[in-house]
Amino acid sequence: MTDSRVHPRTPTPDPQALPASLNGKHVPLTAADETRDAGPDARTLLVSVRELHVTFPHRRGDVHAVRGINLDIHQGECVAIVGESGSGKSVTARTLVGLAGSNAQVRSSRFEIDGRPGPFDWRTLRGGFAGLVLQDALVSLDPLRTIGAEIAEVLRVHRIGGREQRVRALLESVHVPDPDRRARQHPHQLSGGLRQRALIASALAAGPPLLIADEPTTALDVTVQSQILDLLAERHAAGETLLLISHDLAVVSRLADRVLVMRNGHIVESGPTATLLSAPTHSYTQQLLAAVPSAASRGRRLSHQPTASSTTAPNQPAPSTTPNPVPPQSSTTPNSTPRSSTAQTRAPQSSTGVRAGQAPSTSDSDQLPSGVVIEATGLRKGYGAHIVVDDVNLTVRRGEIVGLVGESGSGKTTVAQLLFGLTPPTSGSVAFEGAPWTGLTERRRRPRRRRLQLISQDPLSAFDPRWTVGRIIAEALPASIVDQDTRRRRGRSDAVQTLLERVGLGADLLDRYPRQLSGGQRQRVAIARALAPRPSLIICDEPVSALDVSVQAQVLDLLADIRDTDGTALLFISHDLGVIHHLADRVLVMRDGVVVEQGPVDDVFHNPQHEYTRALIDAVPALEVSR
Amino acid sequence: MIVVRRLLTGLVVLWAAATAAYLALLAAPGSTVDSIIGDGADTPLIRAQIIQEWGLDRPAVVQYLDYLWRAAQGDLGRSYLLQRPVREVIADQIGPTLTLAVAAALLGALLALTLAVTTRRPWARRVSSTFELVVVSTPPFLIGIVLLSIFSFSLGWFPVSGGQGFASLVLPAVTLALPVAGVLTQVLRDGIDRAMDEPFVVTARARGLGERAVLVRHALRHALLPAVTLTGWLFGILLGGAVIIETVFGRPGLGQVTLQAVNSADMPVVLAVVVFSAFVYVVINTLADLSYLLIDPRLRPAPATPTGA
Amino acid sequence: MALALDRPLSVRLRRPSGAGVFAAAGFLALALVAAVLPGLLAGDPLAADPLHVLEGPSAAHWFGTDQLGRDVLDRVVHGARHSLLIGVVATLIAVTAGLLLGLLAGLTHKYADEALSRSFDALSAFPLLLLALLFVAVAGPGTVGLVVAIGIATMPHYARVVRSQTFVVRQAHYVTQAVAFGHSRTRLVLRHVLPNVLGPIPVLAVIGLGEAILAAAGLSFLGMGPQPPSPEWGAMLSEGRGYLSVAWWTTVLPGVVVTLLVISLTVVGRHLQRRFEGRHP
Amino acid sequence: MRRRSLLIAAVATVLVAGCSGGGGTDSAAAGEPVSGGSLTWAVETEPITLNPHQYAQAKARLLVWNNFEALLTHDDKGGYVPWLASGYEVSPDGLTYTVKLRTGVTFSDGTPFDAAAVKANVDQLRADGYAPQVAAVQLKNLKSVDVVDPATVKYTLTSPDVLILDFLSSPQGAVVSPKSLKEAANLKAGGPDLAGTGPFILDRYTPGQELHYKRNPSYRDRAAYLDEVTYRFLKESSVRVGALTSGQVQVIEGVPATDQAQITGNSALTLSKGLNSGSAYSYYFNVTHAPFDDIRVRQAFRDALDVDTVLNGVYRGTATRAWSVIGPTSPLYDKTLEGTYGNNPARANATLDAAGWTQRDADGFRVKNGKRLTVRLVQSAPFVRDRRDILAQAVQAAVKQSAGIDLHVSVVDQGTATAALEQGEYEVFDNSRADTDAGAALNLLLSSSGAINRLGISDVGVDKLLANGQASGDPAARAEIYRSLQQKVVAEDSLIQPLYAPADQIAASKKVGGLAFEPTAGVPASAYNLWLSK
Repeated sequence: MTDSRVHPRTPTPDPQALPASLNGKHVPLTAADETRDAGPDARTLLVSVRELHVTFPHRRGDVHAVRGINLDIHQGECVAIVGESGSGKSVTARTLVGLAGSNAQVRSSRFEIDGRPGPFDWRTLRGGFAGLVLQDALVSLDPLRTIGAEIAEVLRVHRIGGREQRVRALLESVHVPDPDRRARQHPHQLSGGLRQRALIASALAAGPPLLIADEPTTALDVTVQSQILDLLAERHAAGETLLLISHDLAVVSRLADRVLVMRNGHIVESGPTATLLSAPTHSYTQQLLAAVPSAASRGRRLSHQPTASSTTAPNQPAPSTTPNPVPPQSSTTPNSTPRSSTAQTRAPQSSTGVRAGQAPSTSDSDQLPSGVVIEATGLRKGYGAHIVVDDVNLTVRRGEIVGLVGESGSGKTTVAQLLFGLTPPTSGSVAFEGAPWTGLTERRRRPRRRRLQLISQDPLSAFDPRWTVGRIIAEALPASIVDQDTRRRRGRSDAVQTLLERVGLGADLLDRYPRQLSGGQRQRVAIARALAPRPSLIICDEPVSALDVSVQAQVLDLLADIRDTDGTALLFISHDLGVIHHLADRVLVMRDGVVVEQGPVDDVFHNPQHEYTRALIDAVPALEVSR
Repeated sequence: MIVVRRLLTGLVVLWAAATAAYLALLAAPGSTVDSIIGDGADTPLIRAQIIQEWGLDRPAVVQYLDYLWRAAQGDLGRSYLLQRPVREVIADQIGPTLTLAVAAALLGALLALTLAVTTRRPWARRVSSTFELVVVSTPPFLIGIVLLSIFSFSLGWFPVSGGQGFASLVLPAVTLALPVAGVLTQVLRDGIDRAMDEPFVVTARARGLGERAVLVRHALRHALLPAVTLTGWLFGILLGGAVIIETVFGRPGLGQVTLQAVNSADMPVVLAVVVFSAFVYVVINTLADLSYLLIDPRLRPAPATPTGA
Repeated sequence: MALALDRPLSVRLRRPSGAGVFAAAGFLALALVAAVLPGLLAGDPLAADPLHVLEGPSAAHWFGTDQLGRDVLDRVVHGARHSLLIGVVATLIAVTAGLLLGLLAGLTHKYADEALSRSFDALSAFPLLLLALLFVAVAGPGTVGLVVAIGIATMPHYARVVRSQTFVVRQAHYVTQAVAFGHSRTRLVLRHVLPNVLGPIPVLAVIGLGEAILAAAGLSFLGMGPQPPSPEWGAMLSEGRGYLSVAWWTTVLPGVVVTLLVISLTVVGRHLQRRFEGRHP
Repeated sequence: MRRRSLLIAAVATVLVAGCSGGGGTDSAAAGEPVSGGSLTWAVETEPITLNPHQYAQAKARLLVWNNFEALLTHDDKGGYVPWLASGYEVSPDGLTYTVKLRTGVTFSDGTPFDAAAVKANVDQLRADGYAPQVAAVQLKNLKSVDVVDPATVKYTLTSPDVLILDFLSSPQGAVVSPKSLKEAANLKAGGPDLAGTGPFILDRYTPGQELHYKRNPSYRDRAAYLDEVTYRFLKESSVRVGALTSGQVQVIEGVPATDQAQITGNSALTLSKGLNSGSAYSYYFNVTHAPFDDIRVRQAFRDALDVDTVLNGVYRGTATRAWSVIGPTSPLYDKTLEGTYGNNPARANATLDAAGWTQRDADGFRVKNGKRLTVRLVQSAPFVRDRRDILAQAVQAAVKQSAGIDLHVSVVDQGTATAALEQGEYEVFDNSRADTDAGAALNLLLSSSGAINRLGISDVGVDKLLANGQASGDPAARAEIYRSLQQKVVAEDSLIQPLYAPADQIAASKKVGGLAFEPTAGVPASAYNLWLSK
């Protein structure tokens, strides 16, 4: 009768499947949970789940993704589940529509949807009771079909007539202009925002009372994200019940009535949004909040843990080699109080950021009176008639962190490539350490290459997959440091170990392959490698955007430390205004290949001159609770 | 535009194939005269007559250019052995081969689609995978011989002989279709597996779509893309397989002509088969490229970049 | 748009079962022994016995005897050397040529790449069998022509894989990154590009070996292979075909051995492929 | 020497069709001849050409005579009887052949058959580039052809040549409508647009599949029994046999030894066999270089070989052993050669020891001066039939086992084979010829100027015998000449290892009546006399 693949494995209220102690008995787990249940809520309970466990059998031990959580969703509510990757938040959401995966084992003491216990006719519930919105509409909508067909499919499945008009009405309701034309287009022909709107329209098509949005804005630019959040808020205001899944506390704070914080399959804390964000009781929640980079966090450490800048050996937990969804243990420990560690504050940098006399190496730029490490003048890059970068002037001085911010397609990565010398500019020039850099043959640039390093967003692809960590770092060491003998030992030299220690990693990683590292470890190895040749400038292209917020915090702290101790200049490229504001001394705002505004970071962000900058800043979902 | 470009490169490929074949045959041992004489009487007088008749005393370059020039006009010359225009020889034999190839391709594709879609359960998948592995790894002529022995000699269900009637097509077509189906099933299943891991499948399921519908409406179309890339290979299997299948089943066709021509060094026919094969290859690949466009809208030349906010 | 013509070697498949891999590896080992030391497993493949012609499988002759009274099993065992050698040498030719040309196409300038790619296309325009027939027409029937033909016919496949893999590796971030350490182009190619391009080749070659053996059997079947009385498998099948109605074993049993060998190569190849993919992204 | 002159009246129309008598099969089951019906006959070989002038394949002979006729034909004793001729006369000096033609005969395209048509055919045969092999061999001694009157043609020769009669009865001598000689689109390939005078008309040719003949309604004599006959080309013997046993065809030709049991074991089928005319399938030893320049090695090779055992193994008792280069059915065959040589391994080894091949190498082969006793046989793949490749392997195994001789067999393409022969890269040449007159075959094979003299001999005595044989019109005298020749090349000089007499087999449903082999030629006869019982 129903979906044969999922249904039999969801023996929802099956008393035998549960431990005797839990059988038929509701054991509240946390105080917050108790409060919520005690809440005088006459509204209909759409979802009610107790002691939900989801396990994925695996050859090397089962993966216990969700470990006994309780969840109630009332009609008209907006509930958010927040957590880092692998916390089990998505699995929880998908379990509610029977889509945890074909091999998922789901157990619970109560599993009621729309007031009824199972077994469920999932195919009717999906789309009919709950609509699901996933992260990236480019891949969440079938790329081979028109969006009209995708929306109409829901209508057909649920036997709703008048499809053509309904598709148009749905597209209109999510504010897609020219809906008739758009309905005939394919996802790739639409901008990210329109795609996401179409995806939401398809989730809403059969009029489900519940909308589950799993990271609905993560892949979007900040301005578009803001629009989508507005759209969701509008639907919520119109009476739609929302279950919002996100890693981003700021996003959650804009929409949710109630927040559940998940970690390692547990709900560690839950409560009304305002309460939870302003007065988090659980240390993990506190760390999460502290780790968010923003204007407010400027000048202080984000992670509670001191980054071993040069001396102390770090106690990095053993990296998890088991695959997701269980993430590598984050560096937090439950008993440490975040306040005590974040208390270490930094002196705010001057806008020039020069710290004379602290340089570990003598470089040309030391002798330069201006301290200018790299200077780009009138940079312009075009492919045929298509101009990607137009008249960009940029200067980075010694010890300075310059932020380059912009949305996707603004040309910021092209600027990085031009500066790095991967591609020649159409016009304009770059001088590096006072000498010409562009216009040279690669052969002539080669001796100076080491002074300019690059860290990219995806460190995994930046490592030769066949090389060990030790060898990867050793490759970057100058020949003077690594002689033939040590090279033969595949980078076990002291220099390599020292570098690893500086980025807070232990020597036990030397023989690992990049695949065996966690995301944070990889980015640290990338930083260690970039530091190896003692560069005067590191170009960081979105170095933290793929990382969880707590890992991001550690990496940002590490980068700040490097500038402080080595005086290395950083050009920091990011789409995240919070990160830039937290870290950078000066900022350039790019749009469509043009720098629309630049200046000291506080000036630009607090007093934006250009309307685009203003729009950008307005769009950022700030944590709406003051700390 | 794409088609024009494809056709231009296709012409280059065609020319290269023809030239390569010409050079290869030029390098073949034994002279053209030997080939024409065969095992018949052989005297200087006869040789002189043959050389004069076929213009073999001209320099190789002249003969090559003459050949190219005439080939460009559709004149593929005359068969040394069969004494008929090559175009006629090929035209006469193309029907049976085409019938066989098309039947085998359709049957193979149908079988592959059915298997890939229906064998989703672990045990069925296992059975099907074993079947695929076996048919892909077995020499096609062995399949043919076994089928022939069982269904024709022993059971008498199908005629043993020749290229007449539908019944005589069944066994050869099945023989040729089995390896095709084996490979296509693997590719389709792999494509379906990959597609089923994509987020849009989750979205589709979340709409309440049944598993079969997800498979057929969404995943299958994605799985067709890698399958289409196999057309070049498919073409090789079909044309190459035809030589063997036609031999085993005593069917007439291009394969037989090719074999005979190679064996007797009947240069004009060999060259014509090569040129013809290259031509079909170019056409099929152009069609494959077009079908890409049909299947995947992302590859269509974009009239507009992403629009809207 | 690239013309993707890769043969199905590149299909990723489910992991074969452990027992299957074990059996396949065992069979390959046996075939290897047969190829290296056939005398260990079988008697004289050429010993004709006119008094015991076309006798069915028995305790004395497990696979029966052929039209000259030779033991079919002895011939099958001795045939392993011919067939494996043909397959291995042909695959070596294909891999070596494909590797060099693919790297050349992947590393040189646009025009050279275009020329090379078109020549791969032109080669692909010949179905393997047709190309092989052409080569046999040139070199004459026999092992050499067969090997060269199969080698050249399968070369474009490897060349394309290597070329596209070279492109991927060339543009990989880690190569870009390595530029930053001031290493020379040669060093980049040798240290980063080449090893990463080479990676999947041995596995492809193992599976390709099966294909080469099949192709060789097909050509021998058409009378283009090693000459009698060589106990080559395809030739045995071809000879046995004339006696199919009275002595199926002379055809079917050697055919089954060919099939088992190709299956074993495929299973082991896929197993290695899985292992390889498991180790690297 | 007095020449006989013959003038034979045209009688016995059934005989004249050239298809009666000799080697008749058991048609009793089919009853009396009945008219009508259509017959399907599976043949092994698709003719390369359907033009009789270009005829080169013995297997095509049964097709040629359906729609074409020659001036003369053979009787079953090797003599000649008129067909399209009404008689012929030879001048005493043997240089002029005057042939009287039948009157009232027309080609199927309506053109009348007369002396001019005959001359037009000979002129065509001698045209440049049309049929060089016929012009150079069969018409070698022809000086001119003259039309005496519409019903009389005179052939004038440059030297006496009785083989001209063989030409006049051969497919190359078939008379084609002069109109189609001028108008046919692909004259050399032949086909439906070539008109003849035969009892059938070729009306459809589907290359690779079949030939379809319909009855010639205006045939001058008794019309053929069958309405139509289809020859389907089935190359594989197993497929042919399968087609016959499953009733898809009524007649097949070419039944290999291993499949014959299937036919004989089936009560609805008959099997008959006819020995071909011409030369026997033999190995010719190349005497131009070592080791076969030494007669002892040639003798040893023959002594090392037990032909009977080898033939038995390969052909399972169905082959007829040959003892001479001439086939046993020929009137020129020398029966006294039988049992005079061969199968004496002890003597073979002794002879080889005496010839200096005393050592053996690791593989058991004889060696002399560090050189292995290797003799190479090169077979051209397209022309291998009757499992001669298997036979070669059997011989190979036999001479290795009994005398340590290394017979190296290679089956190659035509070009390679011809090149090997041209360059003398062979020691053994295998051949059989299906000429109706064995003398014609021997001219090619043994004469010092012979086109396929692969022995490499240039023997005045042999040449003289051949010339006399060709010039002699008296059958008894001819037989004596060729007896001497066979004694010389087979017995005295051991130049040849005869193996078997090529044969044709017909298997058919018992409903088919009138199956027969052509007299003298020994190949299946045309469809003229066939009928299908109802």
